[in-house]
Amino acid sequence: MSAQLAIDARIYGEQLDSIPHDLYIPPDALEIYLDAFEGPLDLLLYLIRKHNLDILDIPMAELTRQYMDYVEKMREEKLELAADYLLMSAMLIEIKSRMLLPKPEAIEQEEDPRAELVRRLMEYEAIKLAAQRLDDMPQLGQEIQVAQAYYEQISQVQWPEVSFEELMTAWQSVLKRASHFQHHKVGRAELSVREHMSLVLRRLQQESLLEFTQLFDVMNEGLPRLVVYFLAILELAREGLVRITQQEAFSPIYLQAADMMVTSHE
Amino acid sequence: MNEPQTIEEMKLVLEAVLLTAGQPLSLDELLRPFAGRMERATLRMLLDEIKADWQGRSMELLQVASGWRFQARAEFATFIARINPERQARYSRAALETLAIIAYRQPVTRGDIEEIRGVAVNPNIMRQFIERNWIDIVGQRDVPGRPSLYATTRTFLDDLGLRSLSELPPIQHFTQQEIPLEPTQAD
Amino acid sequence: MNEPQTIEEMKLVLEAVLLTAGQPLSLDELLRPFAGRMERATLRMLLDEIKADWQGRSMELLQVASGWRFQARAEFATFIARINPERQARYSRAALETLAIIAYRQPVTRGDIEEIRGVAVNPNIMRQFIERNWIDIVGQRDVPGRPSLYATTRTFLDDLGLRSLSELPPIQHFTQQEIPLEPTQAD
Repeated sequence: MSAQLAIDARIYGEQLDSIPHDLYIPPDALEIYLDAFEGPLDLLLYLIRKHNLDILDIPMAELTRQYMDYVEKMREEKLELAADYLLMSAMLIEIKSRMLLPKPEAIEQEEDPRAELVRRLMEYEAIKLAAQRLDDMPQLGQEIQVAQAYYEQISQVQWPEVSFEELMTAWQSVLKRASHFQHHKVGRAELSVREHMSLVLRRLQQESLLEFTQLFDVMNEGLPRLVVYFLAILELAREGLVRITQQEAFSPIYLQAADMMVTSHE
Repeated sequence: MNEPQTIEEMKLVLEAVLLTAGQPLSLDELLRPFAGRMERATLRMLLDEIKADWQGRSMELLQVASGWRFQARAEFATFIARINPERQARYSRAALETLAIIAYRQPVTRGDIEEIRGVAVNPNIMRQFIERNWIDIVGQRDVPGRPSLYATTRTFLDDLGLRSLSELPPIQHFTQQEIPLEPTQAD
Repeated sequence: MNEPQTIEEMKLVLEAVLLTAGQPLSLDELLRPFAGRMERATLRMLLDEIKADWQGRSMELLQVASGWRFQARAEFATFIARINPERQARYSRAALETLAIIAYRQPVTRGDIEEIRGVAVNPNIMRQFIERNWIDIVGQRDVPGRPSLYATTRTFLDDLGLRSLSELPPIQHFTQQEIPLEPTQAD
């Protein structure tokens, strides 16, 4: 390819004999030159802007002729690139031919054949400028940096919800399956006893030896509760969970968790 | 720390949450740390106070499309950029034009984009914006072939630091205002 | 902003850089924003000053193995964690039954639970209730092997909104109902 491309084009009488310098593209690189355009509309816009043509009053013949030269070069060099451009040539020629036709009186009101092209060029130019504006805007990861300081991730365990209805249902299904439960009386009172069994055991874990009377807060607890405590102690003794000891008659009675005996006494 | 009691403590909690988030937090999300003990109105007030407290400091509290976030003031961007010199490449012109068409003319089909740009749309361009979650498909146009309609997402706005599409720079026609087309004589 | 001149401006740059980094920054990295115009000694001094400035605030500047980073004070971790709560699971039937047995029959050993349910107790089930502080060990039964005795805790009652175990739904209607003594043999 010659170092200087002969482009036989005239716009407003000005000879355009080489690839425009303002693109900073080597003149022998037509392919790259054409790649610099985003398509036929971009090229048309370039030609119009470059030669300061009024977009609303495009001299169709000149524009079409010059455009066709570019397309011709494309056909020689890089055919697959030319499809979109060829389509545009067809459109330009159509517009031009419609403008050449004499207008009968009847269709005086017909729209200027260039109108559609002008509309598209204006829309494309608007988008082209909008694209530049978008590119100029600060972007996350480039001009915008978001605070992302470190923090200790504690696994916030979300425990499942349990309602006591669910618990009761579970208990009932256990009971249904376990026939040996017939021996047990399960009800309000007994539950309370079992709760107090746990309470007594908890205290015995902390204070290995507890005097019997220490378990009963006579001042603050009502009689029913005292009774339940007593029942709990009896039940614990019966189940072998506590040892009740007394050195001699009327001496203090001591309670000890059965499992603590070994460690505390030996 | 127990549940925050004073305004000061609540502001510290919000600051901690926002400075560690790495993304915008909605009002609903910002209420969560207070486990139901804060009104939306109080939250808004506190956010405004924090915003004011940070005036002239290194970060600013900003409201974008999907919520509130702390971001470095624009004037520090160049210094932050020096930490990691290799930066994300900017988009090609074709990509930017495609994005501009979707942003300003949404919802649009690929056909619409091709019509405006006058060339076929490179599927890779669409894919890269979808992967970045900047655009997505919001429906199909009810014409033969039922082409997908594309629109920009909330993330797109967030990433440009915008609250809504109306904050995009206005689209301008550089060409002179409407001039009635005079039929010129054939040349 | 031009290159930072004052100590204050330099500290703002460092703050912006550190709060947006997302990872610890070494001294070398922290020098980069100043493009060769800062001494290491100055940098260290500024970092110490920033550290002091943030005393008692939401974040703390900390030196870790690979450098310096801002991190939320430990006391805010719970509030930050509430932003993204994990989805609540449900307890399995086995877990609920185990819990029910402990609640209604306490104090019980694992052996008791296994005997009642007729299947082995999954240790994970016990562990999750212990971690939740719903059950604990209140003693050992004085039999060979000295098995632990489990009981429900005060937290369990609190979490179920009960004042005492006697407020658990009674199931008298079940106990009064006669359960056939002999297992009905296959006909």
